[in-house]
Amino acid sequence: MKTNRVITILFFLLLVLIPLDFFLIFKVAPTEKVMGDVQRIFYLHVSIASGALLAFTGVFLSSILFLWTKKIAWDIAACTSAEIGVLLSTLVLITGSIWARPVWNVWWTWDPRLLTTLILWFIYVGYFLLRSGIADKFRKAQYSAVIGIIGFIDIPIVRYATKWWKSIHPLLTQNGGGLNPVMKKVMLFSITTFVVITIFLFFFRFRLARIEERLQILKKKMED
Amino acid sequence: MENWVYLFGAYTIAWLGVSFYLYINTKKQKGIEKRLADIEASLKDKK
Amino acid sequence: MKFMGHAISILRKDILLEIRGRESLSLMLFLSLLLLVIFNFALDIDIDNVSSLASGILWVIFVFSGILGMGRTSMAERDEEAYLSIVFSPVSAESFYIGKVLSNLLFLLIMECFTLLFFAILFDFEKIISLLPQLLPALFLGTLGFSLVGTLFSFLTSASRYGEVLLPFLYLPVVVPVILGGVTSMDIILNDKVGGADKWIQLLAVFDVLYFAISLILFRYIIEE
Amino acid sequence: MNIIELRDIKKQYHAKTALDGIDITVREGDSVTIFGSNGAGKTTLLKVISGIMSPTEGKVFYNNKAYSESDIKKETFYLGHKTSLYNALTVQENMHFICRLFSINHKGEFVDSILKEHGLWERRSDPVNELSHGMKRRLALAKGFIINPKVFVLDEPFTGLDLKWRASVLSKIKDLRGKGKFLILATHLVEEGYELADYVAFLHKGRFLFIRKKEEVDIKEIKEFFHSPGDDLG
Repeated sequence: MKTNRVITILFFLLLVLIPLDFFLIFKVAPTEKVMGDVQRIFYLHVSIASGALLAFTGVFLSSILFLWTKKIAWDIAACTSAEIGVLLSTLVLITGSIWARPVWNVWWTWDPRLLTTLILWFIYVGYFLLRSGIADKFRKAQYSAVIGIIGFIDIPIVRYATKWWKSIHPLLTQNGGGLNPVMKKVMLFSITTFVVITIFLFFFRFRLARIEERLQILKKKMED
Repeated sequence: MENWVYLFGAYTIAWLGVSFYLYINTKKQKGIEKRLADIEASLKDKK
Repeated sequence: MKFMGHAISILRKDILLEIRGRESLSLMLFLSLLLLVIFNFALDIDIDNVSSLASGILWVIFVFSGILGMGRTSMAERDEEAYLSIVFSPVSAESFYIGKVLSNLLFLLIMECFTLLFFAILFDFEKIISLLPQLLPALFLGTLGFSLVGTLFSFLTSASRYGEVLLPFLYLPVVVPVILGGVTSMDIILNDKVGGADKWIQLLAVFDVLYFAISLILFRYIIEE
Repeated sequence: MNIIELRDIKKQYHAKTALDGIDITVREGDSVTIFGSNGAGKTTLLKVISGIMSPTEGKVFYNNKAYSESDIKKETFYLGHKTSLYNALTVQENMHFICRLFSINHKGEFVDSILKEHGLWERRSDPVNELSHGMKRRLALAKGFIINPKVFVLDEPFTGLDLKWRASVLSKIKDLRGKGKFLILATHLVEEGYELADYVAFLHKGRFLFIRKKEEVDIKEIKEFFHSPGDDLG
């Protein structure tokens, strides 16, 4: 199966990327003057966030393709990337609040980006709630595709609205504006690493979803 | 230095989360593959 | 124009359904009044803090009362699969959607007017009635936003077993920008703060246009099985 | 000559296969009765034919155009298990609403005459949820006669009707034959189904055991089929 090959390739790629990423973050990147070492959570937080955004983009595209082609495979792809999106956005929220604690000694900051992730998290948990509530496979796929599209289109609007609403973050977090060149390179590297991790997770889960599908079909053959 | 705990905590939680997700998937995968094998076997002797 | 003609007949049907069935509007009004009373105890409202709390309280009531109302109207469509008589008719999915948006919009606006009235009476805050003309644009655009998203999602969630629970779960995150826009612009107008309310009203307008376009395309997929 | 065609239709619900390879062609003016015991997939098949449900595999064609492009659904009347009426509205309000959708003049004599024919005239200003089950079924069917569309898809039109109304509904549906309409009917009532049909089909476990001209099949055989659908016909 071609997905197996992709999974193995990505696996070996990650064997190289992840240690390198750790080395860069903890050894190469300079310590931030104001926040000290804890600022290094920033690399992790932002790269997971990009992974989550990639996953939700995946849901958006697969949902459109499902509505276009009506092939169940796209629905499986959408549902898989939604699952990974929820996993990653949960981690973004956790790392976000762990980072906020030492820096602003508050567990939750109403920062526009964090707020957007929280709202996205709600929508895609709702995505799975909806899926579990509908029996017919085709109708379930069709309705969740609608949520997959609306959820994604909501991101810019919520970002825009919350950015106006309030932002207590210092300038530093204006998407890496305050980072010096070395930090920016390390940031870029860890974002790419996490993008590869997200793709690896996707194919890994996608393979499992396809086998689950085959099990369903075989179980039915057993009954006839 | 107290901040170090937050740094360490964030990284462990993140990587723990990802690897735990992978662990569940592999376990589910093995379970399903076994059941697939049983069903295919019983389908064969049914024919 | 046949297109709007169908939408209008669906609107008229919903009004008739409301008069006969008295399902969603009375429920919405009851909930608004109840929430006002609860807010009074919870926030201990008095003369000097009423104007700063007003916009927050009102928009929370609009949101939750609206969710309940729209959930009810879509239940009426799903009951006995009544909506199939619209699907199997020359009515296009788009005019079906617009008809439902108009009827939800109408009921929401009625509920909102009553809520504003109750608020003015209960907390003797006439200012909200006198400032109504300035408040109207944000109120209308916000309610339109609620109705656009609410119609799509209430129809979608009423098909699943968890209908009642699922609607707020999906609906609230998506309408956060409308709530922000509504609350801030009303707050600015009520307390004549600096920082133009029109910036927020533009946001509401952009939200409405965007969600009108998306929902118009996606609604067809919800009524097909 | 318009044709509705179903090619290799399959429909899966979770673990159950409702339809497993259905091929049928219905020409304008034909009336097809689909027999089958409960769970044979009659309702699913009718939902697919009417266009409210898309099949998991296979395609539905109207005049060789893919179903979704042609808006035949706009000229189809689908009578399902549910009445598709607004319970809170009265009989007349429901019918006037339908007339407005189909831009039929609801003030005129036409609607009233149909309500009279179906014995609903006395209850015309009562809300639908106050009607008896039989009356609701008759009203749901009467809606079809008001719309008078090209395609009739009727799922068990006789259930819930007493003998008197069963005969009158039978005669009304019979008048539709020969008027260039598609009439697709599913029932387990052999006599009524047989009488209305040009073609008779027997559905078992999501597959057609046979599709034959009425003359080629005897009523007794169909009855036997209901008891032992396993053995093939002839």
